[in-house]
Amino acid sequence: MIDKTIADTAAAVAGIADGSTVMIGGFGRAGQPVELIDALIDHGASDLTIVNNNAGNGDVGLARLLSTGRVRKIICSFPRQSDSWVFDDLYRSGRIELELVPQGNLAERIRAAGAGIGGFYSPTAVGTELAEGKEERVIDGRRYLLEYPIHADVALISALRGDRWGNLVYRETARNFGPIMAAAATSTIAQVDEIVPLGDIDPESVVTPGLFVDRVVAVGERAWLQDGAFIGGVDLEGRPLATEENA
Amino acid sequence: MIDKTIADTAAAVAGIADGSTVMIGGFGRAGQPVELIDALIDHGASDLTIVNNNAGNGDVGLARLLSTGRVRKIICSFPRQSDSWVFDDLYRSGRIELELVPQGNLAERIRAAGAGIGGFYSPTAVGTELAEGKEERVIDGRRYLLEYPIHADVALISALRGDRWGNLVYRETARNFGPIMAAAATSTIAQVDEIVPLGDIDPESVVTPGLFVDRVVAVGERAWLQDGAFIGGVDLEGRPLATEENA
Amino acid sequence: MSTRISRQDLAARIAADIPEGSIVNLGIGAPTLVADAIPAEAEIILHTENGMLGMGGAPAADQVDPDLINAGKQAVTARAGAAYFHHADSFAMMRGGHLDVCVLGAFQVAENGDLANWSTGAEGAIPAIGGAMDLAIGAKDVYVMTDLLTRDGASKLVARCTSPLTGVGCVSRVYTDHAVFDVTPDGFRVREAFGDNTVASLAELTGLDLGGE
Amino acid sequence: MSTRISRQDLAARIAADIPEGSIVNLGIGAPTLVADAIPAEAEIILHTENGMLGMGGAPAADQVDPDLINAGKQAVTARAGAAYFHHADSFAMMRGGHLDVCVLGAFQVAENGDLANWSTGAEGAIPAIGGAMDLAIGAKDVYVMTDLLTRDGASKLVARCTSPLTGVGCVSRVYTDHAVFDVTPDGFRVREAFGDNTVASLAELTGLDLGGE
Repeated sequence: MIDKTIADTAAAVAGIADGSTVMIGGFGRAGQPVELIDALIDHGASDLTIVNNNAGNGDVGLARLLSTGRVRKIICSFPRQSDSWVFDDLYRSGRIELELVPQGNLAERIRAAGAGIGGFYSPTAVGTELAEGKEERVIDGRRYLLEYPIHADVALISALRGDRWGNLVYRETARNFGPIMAAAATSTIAQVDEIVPLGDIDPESVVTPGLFVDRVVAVGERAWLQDGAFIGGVDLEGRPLATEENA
Repeated sequence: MIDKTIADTAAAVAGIADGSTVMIGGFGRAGQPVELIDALIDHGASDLTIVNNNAGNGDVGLARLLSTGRVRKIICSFPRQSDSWVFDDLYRSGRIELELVPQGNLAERIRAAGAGIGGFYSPTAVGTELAEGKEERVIDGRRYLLEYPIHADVALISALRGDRWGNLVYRETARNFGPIMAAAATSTIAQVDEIVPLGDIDPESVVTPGLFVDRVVAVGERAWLQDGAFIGGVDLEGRPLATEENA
Repeated sequence: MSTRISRQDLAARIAADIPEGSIVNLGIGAPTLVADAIPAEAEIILHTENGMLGMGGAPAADQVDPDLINAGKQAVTARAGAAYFHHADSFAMMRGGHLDVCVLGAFQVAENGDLANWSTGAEGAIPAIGGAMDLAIGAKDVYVMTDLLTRDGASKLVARCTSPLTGVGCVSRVYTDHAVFDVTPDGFRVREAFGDNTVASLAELTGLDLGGE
Repeated sequence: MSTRISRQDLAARIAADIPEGSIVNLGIGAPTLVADAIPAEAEIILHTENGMLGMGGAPAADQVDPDLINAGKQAVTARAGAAYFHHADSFAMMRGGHLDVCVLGAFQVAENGDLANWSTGAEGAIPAIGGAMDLAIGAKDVYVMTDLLTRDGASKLVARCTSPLTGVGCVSRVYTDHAVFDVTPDGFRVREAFGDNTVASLAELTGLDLGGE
């Protein structure tokens, strides 16, 4: 019998080695596997490279992991946020390396890793300073840049429900990076609100088929869904949108 | 109000021009938009390039279209089947051009067209005669071939249910090429068994979001689902599997 | 003398220019105001790059759902007909040319359509791109929504961008608090001047040739 | 003298070698017999490249559903825990290295692991590849299931393939009606000889050095 369910988050993250590249799902806090990140902090792995769209919010989850000093480098598209003070401080003091990747290239490079693509020609960032050092090619009259896949040792993701084969479904926009990171990592660990019996997930609606998932751990209903801390966007300069001073 | 529903298949295929590249969904007969193909035959467009995994089965659907002589070229992965006599005859007598593409490259090239990728390095077909004329590149010690997207003017696909925004869900393995062809074509026409009110399809389970679809036409329950003609596989040499003489 | 319209009025002006049935992405910041300016009954389908089509307006305070947010990480709702998808599929929509319009903020727009909106290039600033570079190359029409002038009075419409580029030759129209400008092969042309602005006064403010005799 | 086992027995031999929990793709033709040889209670997850994981066996005659087929276009069923997906996702699984085992038919296998199974190269034959080239490069282990000899008595195990290649150096093991062979850096090695076959007799049949003294 295949049973990928794991009793607790500590057991789920056991074995993550120092120096690992760890993909962490989520866009801002939606889909961020906060409970798994907390377990990773307790686990103590260091010298990590983190792949996430952002660079942490507030003092929880990814931000708390960054604050431990165990992250050597972060690969992301949008570090600057109204509540990214942990990252901001590390970056300004030169204690963390940043690889800035346009969000679509980030997603497509992760997808390429899972799909066995060796590289691809992307239309994004042509003619910008992020094109520096990249191979450019004109195809059918349009300019493209060669981009390479981003592989990871581990992916930590958050989903709504899972079964013992590792099949997952997500909730609303919390789906974001989970499905592509699951496919791009050697080992994928998913926290879910709930583990359901095999066969309860409609085969037409499975978003991440179980072959991409190695461990599934139930964390129950996420308390931080209710704490009100997730609201509020940022403007072009990363200031809270409520502040109307910026154009 | 957005309303992509069309009253009948003749109106749905109106405007397909001579010389078009037409993607046709389906793997064998599962997912093949037979009613739309019939309408295309009545419509009369000629000098077509067809993209499909196969090259027709029996005397219906794609096979019937081929028999009209209006298909100049077919791009597919597996033309040879136990019941592909229409294609076989055209091919052997030099009346149709064949571009043979490994199935994974076919799918990924179609996906690349929809995703705005200019080209990608594929691990498939390296060192085979299908690599001839293709650019090879070694990335991280592995050999890859450069493949280009396949775009189409029109996609004809078959889904289970659709709504007036063009959102689609499919049924079982009839999903196959529909979602990626819908994204790769300038104009996508979907036949569905049933059109349902907007909001009836669970947003978590939409497979093809409506922005990829231009026209939706209901064809009712497909009679050919019941006719028993779809059963029976083929062996390596394309003979019916029931025939036990081949290894 | 009236020379500027409010940001809300500008959002309404943009909303009025977007045809029914369009697929539209609104960048973070001021462009999100356009969502509120679209009539509830209009079927304009909003795409948010974090994974949704058919985004609706802000929820009532007691309906806020942290799993349902837009690209600016603000709470939103889902309309009937919505669909969720993952990030690669979401950016495939964008990069594959399936969006009709996007509305972005800007630091600078050049008369050749170049856009700079991700970094002022200031020392010590933390860079952040998000989806702006993908939107810039992906949407059929890239509209910019911005004040015409910076707080220091400099024109954001320029002959050549000095800030780092987001995209090359991508902008088709610029909606500012003073006027609406089209990007044409001959440079900016005034589509509509608000209040007392004229082509001549706008040319003076921007220091650009706007084609006025 | 017994020198061959039946195709059903060979399928059972292959099934017995596949560990519980494996993700397995069975090529069209003879390899589909392996599905029937897997015990119903074993949780081996079958992938079919036309878009399904968790494929089950053949349906009862009155349960046949033309929308639910395998890569050989035969009617199949879905197990609890199954998932459907489109073709690009399906081949991403394969090409991304997520399948543990695939079982393919063959015209020829060379002692360096090269596989030829899509075209005999015969004049006038209609070529067809399907997913074989993707399976050859994608699965962690590529097993071949075939008769050892052609109907003309020629060995399908060869020093170098003369038929057009499907994949380069991809085969790890060959299950034939006479014996099971591993592909090693030194060429084919007999893993198990059936009935009265010996390394020496197999070396004679194939004309290959099989490492027998």
